[in-house]
Amino acid sequence: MSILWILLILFVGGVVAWISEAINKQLPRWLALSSVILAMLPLVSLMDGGDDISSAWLSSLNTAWIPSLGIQFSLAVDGLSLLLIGLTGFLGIISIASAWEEINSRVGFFYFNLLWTLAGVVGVFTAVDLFLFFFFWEVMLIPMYFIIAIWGHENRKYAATKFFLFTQATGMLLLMSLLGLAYFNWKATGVLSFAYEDLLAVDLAGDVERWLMLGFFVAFATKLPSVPFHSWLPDAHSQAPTAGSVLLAGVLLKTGAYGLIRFTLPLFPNASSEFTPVALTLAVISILYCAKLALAQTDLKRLIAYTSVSHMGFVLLGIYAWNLIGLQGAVMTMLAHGLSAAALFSLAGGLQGRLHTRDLRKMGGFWLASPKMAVTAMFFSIAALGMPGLGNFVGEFLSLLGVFSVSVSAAAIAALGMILAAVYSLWVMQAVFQGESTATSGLQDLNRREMLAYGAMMFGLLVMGFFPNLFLVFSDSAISGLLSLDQLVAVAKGRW
Amino acid sequence: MISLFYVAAIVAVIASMLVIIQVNVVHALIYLVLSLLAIAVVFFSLGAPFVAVLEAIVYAGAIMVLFLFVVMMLNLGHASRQQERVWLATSGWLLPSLLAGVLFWGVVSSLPSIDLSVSVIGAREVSIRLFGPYVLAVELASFLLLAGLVSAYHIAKR
Amino acid sequence: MNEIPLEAGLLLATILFAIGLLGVMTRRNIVFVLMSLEIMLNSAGLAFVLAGARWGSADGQIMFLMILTLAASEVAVGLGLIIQMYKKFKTVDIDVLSALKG
Amino acid sequence: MFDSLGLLPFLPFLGFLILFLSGGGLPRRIVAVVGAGSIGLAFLQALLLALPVIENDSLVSQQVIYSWMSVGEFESKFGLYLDGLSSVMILVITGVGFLIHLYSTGFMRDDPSYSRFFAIMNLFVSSMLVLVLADNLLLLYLGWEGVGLCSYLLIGFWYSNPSNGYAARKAFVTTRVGDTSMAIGLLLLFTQLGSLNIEELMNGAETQWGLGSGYAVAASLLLLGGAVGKSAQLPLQTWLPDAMAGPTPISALIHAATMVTAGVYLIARTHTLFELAPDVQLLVAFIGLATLLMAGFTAMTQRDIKRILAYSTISQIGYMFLGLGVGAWSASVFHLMTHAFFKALLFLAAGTVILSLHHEHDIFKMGGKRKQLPIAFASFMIGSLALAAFPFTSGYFSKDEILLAALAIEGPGLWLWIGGVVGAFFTGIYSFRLVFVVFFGESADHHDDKEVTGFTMAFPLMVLMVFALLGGFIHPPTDFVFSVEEAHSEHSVSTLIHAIMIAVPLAGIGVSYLFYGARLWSADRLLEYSLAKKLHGYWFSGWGFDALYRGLFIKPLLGLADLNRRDFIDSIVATIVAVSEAGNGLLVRFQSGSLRWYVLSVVGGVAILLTLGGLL
Repeated sequence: MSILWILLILFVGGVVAWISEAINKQLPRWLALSSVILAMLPLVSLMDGGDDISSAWLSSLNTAWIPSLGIQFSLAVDGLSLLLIGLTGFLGIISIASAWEEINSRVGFFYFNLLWTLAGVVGVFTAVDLFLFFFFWEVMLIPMYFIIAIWGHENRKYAATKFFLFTQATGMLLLMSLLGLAYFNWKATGVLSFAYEDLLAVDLAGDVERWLMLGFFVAFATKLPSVPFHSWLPDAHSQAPTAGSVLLAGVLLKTGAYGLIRFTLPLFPNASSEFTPVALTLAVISILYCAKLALAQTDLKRLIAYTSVSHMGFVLLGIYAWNLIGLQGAVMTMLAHGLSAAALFSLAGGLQGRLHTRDLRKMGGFWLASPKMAVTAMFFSIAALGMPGLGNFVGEFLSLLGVFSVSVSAAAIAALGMILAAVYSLWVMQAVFQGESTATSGLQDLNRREMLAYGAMMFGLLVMGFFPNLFLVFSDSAISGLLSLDQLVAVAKGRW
Repeated sequence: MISLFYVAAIVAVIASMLVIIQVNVVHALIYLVLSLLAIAVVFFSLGAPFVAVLEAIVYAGAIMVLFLFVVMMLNLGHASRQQERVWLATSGWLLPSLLAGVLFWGVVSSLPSIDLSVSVIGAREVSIRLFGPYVLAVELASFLLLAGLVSAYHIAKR
Repeated sequence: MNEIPLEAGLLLATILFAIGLLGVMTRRNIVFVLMSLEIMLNSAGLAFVLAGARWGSADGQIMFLMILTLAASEVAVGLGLIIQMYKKFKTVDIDVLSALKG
Repeated sequence: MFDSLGLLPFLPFLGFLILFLSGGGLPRRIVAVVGAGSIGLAFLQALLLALPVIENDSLVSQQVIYSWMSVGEFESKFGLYLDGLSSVMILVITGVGFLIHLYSTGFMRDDPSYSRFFAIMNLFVSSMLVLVLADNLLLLYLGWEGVGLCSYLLIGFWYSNPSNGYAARKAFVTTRVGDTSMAIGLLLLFTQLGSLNIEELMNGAETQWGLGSGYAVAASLLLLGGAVGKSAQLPLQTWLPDAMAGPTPISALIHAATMVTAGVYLIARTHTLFELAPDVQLLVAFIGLATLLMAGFTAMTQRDIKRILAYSTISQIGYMFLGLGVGAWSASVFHLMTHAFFKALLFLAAGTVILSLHHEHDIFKMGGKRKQLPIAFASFMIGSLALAAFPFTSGYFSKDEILLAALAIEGPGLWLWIGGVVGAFFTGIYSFRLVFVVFFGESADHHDDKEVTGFTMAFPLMVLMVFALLGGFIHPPTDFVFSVEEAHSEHSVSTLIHAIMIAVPLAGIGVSYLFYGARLWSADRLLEYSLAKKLHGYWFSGWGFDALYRGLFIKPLLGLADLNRRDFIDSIVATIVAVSEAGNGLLVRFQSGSLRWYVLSVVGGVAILLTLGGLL
C-alpha cells in the first residue's frame, strides 16, 4: 500500500500546489516541498524488509484496471526500485530547492509539473504491469516537456520539441513492442495479460524476440541516453531551467537504465545476449565519443550534458555485462551520477543565474570572489572524473570489473574514458574558477540554502564512496533475483 | 426537331465560348443569356418542355437579372476592361486548355452511341414524380433556398 | 418523333462543361468565374435531362430542378460575396484573395 | 589506541577536515598548529608503530577497519597492513612530511590562502599514508588517486595564473594515463585471481601463474604503467618539471616524501609479480636507465633552480627503477629513503633561496650568495654532495647498492652498470653546477638580500642536513619483505669497481668546478659549436617530449574535438528535420492560396487519373 501513498501524495500535491498559487505566491513552493518529503516517508517503512512477506517483492499492490484487456494496476517495489525512488525523492527536494528563486512566473503550474514528473518517475520505477509502465512512462514525459518549453532559456521551444519527439517516437516503439509481447503471450496461452511475471514466461521465436527486444532497447537507450540516440540531451539540458536539468540528469535518465535492467534483459534473454557485443560497443562509443564532444563545448550546460552521456555509457556497460558485479556497478553509477550531475547542473544554473550566460569563454577566475562555489564545483568535478572515495568511482569501477570478465577489450577501451573525464573536468574548473579573474564583481557566493543542498549531495557522494555497501545491500537481492530468473528462463528454453 | 437540336446546340456552344473570352462583363452576360436560351431550346427539342420553360424563366430571367444588378453595382468601367485585356492576353490559356482538353477527351472517348426516341415528358409527369417519391428532395431544395436567402442577405448586408 | 443521338447530346454537355471549366481556370475576374460556373452547372443539368430522356423518365428533369435551386442559391450567395469582396479589396481579381495559403 | 593503524592516516585527515570545514576562518596560528601538528602527531605514531618492525623485520600487523565494498565474490576491505616496507614509507612520509609542514608554516606565512594550503597538504599526506598502508590494491588505488588529486590542487595552488593551472592539469592528466593502465591491471588481476588483496594476489600469482606467463607479463606491464606515471619515468615524465609551478614546499613534498615515490613503492610492493615476468622486470631497469640518463642530460642545461632539481628527481627515481629492475628491492627502497632526505633538503633550501631573492628562479641571475644565505648554502652543499653520491653521504650508500646489484646480474648487467655510472657522472656535474653558480662567483645583482629564515624554516633544514649526511647508516628493515638473499654482493666485487664508483661522481664535480667554479672552461664557448647548440636546445626542452606529445596526442585530440564540435550524429537527426522541412516547403508552395491554382490542380489530378485509367 505504501507505494500507492507515494504516488497519491505526489499527484495530489501537484494539483494542490497549482491551485494554491491563487492564494499566495509562496505557497506552492512550500506545498511542493512538503509533499515530496511526505511522499518519501512511506519509503522508510520499506527500508527494513517491507510489508509484503508473500513474494520476492518488498511491497506490492494489485487491482484490476482495464480487465477486458488484461491490464492491471499493479505496483511493486524491490530493493532496486527502492534505491531509485529514494534517489528520486532526494533529487526532487534538491530540484525544488534549486527552483526556489529561479522560477517566478506561473509558480503553481511549475510545481505541478515538477511533482507530476516525479510521480511519473516513481510510477515507472514501481509498475509491474507493462501497460501501466508505459502509462507512467508517458506521464513523466509530458510535464517535463512543459517544464522545458515554458520555463526554459532562449531556445526552449526547439529543445523541448526535440526532447519530446525523441522520447515519444521511441516510446511508440516501446508500445509496439510490448503490445507485440502481449500478443504473443496471448497466442501462446490464450490469456491476454500485461503482467510482468506472465510475460517473463513467454517463449518467443528467435526473430520475433530480436525485434521486440530492439523496440525496448531503443526506447530505453534513448532515455539513457546512448549514442546514437543522445542528441536530444545536450539541447534539453542547456535549455531547461535548473530544476528541469536536475530532474532530467538525476532521475529521468535513470529510468532508461532501470528499464533495461528490469525489462529488456529479463524479458528477452536470448536476444539480449546476442545483442551484447552491439550494446557494449555502443556503450564504449558513448563513453569516448561524448567525452570527446564535451571537450569541444563552450556552453557549460551542454558540456555537462555530454559528460552525462559519457557517464551513462558506464551504466550501459555494466548492465550488459549481465553479472552481479557489473549490474551493481551500473546501479551505483546511476545513484552517484544522479547526485553529481544534478549538482553540476545546478551549479551551472547558479552561474547562469548570476552571470546570465553559460558561455565558458566569458567566465574565469571566480575562485577569488566565490570560494565556496569553487570548492563545491571542484568537489563535484572530482566526483565526476571518478575519484576513489566518491560514489562515481565505485560505480564505474564495478561496471568495468563486471565487463572485464565479459569483454576485456570493451573494459580496457572504456577505461580510457577515465582519462578524458579528467581532461574535461579539470578544464572546466580552469575555465570557470581558475585563471585570472574577469567578472568577479557582483558574483555572489553560495547562500545558505544552496550550501545546504550541495552539502547534502556531497555527503551523499562521500557515503556512497566510502560505504557503498549501505546501498548495494538493497539492490543485491533484487539483482540476484533477476539474474537467477534469467538463467531459469534460459534453462527452460534449453539454449543456455 | 433534330435540326432544331443541332442549331440550338451550335448556338449554345458558340455563345458559351464567347462568354468566357469577353472583356466586357455586360457583353458576356448577354452571351450567357443567349447560351441559356439555346439550352432551353435543346431541352425543348429533347421533349422536356417544362424544364425548358423553367430554364428560360428562372435561369435566363431571374438569375441573370441578379448578375446584371451586381454588375451594375460593381460599376466596372473602362479601366477594368483594359485590365481584362491584359489578363486575357497572357499565355495562361495554355495549360488550362490542355487539361480541359484531356478531360474532354476522357469523357468523349467513353460516350455511348444510342439513339434517343424522344417522347414528350411534360409538367404533369414531372409534378407527379416531384411531389410523390421526391417530396423530400423538394423540402431539401426549399431549405437550400432558404439558406441561400438568409446567407445572401447576411453577407450582402455587412 | 425524330431520333436524336444521345451521343450528340452528351457531346454538347461535355463541350459546355469543358468551356465552363476553361473559364473557371483562366479568368481572373470573379464575375466571369461565377458565370463559367453557371455554364458548368447547366451542362450538368443538360446531362441529367438527357439521361431522363434516354429512359423516358421524369427523374432527370427533377434533378435538373434540384440543380436549378442549387444554382439559384449559389448565385445569390456568390454575388453577395463578390460585392463584399469588392467593398473590401476594391478589385474583382480572384488572385488577390490568397489567404488560403499553407 | 596509538597502536591502531587506522589512526595514522586519520590524523592528517582530521587536520584536513578541521581546516576544510572551517573554510579559512581560523587564525593563522591555529591553522599552523593544526596543519603541522597533525602530521607531527602522525609522525610520533608512525615511530611508535614502526619501531617494533625495525627491531624485528618479520613483524607484520594488520587491521581491517570495515568492509569497503562487497558484491558477490568481489570484496574489498578497508584494511591496512604494516610490514618493513610500509614502515620505512610511513616514517619517511610523516617524518619528512612533518619537516616540510613545519617549514611551510614559515614559508607560506604571507599567503592569503594559508588555510587551504595546509588543508590540501594534510590530505596529501593522508592519501599517501593510505597508499602505503593499504592491504589491497583498490585501497591503494584510493590513496594513489588521492595523491594525484592533491598534487593537482597544490601545483595549481596559485590558480590565478593560467599557466599554473595548465601545469596542474598536465600533472593530473599525465598521471591519470598511468592510473588508468593500473586500473585495468586491477581488473585483470581480480578477474584472474579473484581477489585484490595484495598478499592473496601475490600468493595466487606465484601458485597459479608460472614464470613468464602471459598474465603475469600483462598484469605487471599494466601496473608498471601506473608506476611510470606517478614516478615520472619515461615516457610519462613530462609533468614533473612543470609541476614546479606550485609553492616550493609542495615540490619538496611531491618529490621527496610522497607522490613520485609511489610508483617505486607499488613495484616493490608487488615485486612477486614482477619476478614472475623477468622481461618486464628488465624493462623496468631499462626504463630507469633511460630516464636517469635523459634527465641527467636535461638537468645540465636548465636555468631554473627548481627545474634542475625536478630533473634530478626524475633521474634519481630512474636509479630506483634501475634497482627495482635488477631485483635490488631493498636497495631501491633504501635509495628512496635517502633521496627523500637530501631532496627535501635541497628543495627546502631552494625555497629559502627563492624567497630570499624575491621569487627569482633563474640561477644565472644569482651568484655569490654563500655569505648572504649561509643556511641555504650549507644545505645545498650537503644535499648536493649526497645527491652526487659523495662517499659516505647517504646517497653514496644507496646508489652504490643499486649499481652493484645491476652489475651482478648476467647479460645486460654490465651495460646497466655503465649507464648508471655515467648517470652518476652527470649527477655530479649538474648538482654542483647549481651550487657553483648560485653560491660562488660574484654577486650578479646589486640587491643586498637577507636570508629569510626563522626557527620554523631553519630547523627542518638542520634536521634534514643531518639525515642527508648520515642517513646512509640507517638500514631499512625490508629484508624480510623481499625475502631474497640478494643483499651483500660486495665481497665478489673488485676494488677497481669501487674505485670507479667513487671516482666518477668526484670527476663530475671536478668538471663542474672547471666550468662554473673556477671558470677555466666556459659552457658558453662550448655552445658556439652548432652541434653542441643543437644538443643544448634539445636537452633544454627535456628531449622534446613536450613537443612530441603535443604533436602526437594533444593536437590531434583538440583537432578532433574542434572538427566535430557540433556532433555529427546530431546532424543526422538534423538532416531528417531538414528533409521534412524542405518537403514541407515544397508542398506549401503548392498551396499558394490562389483559387485558380487549386481548380487547376483538381482538374490536373482528374486528368491524370483519367489518363492513367485510359492507359491501364
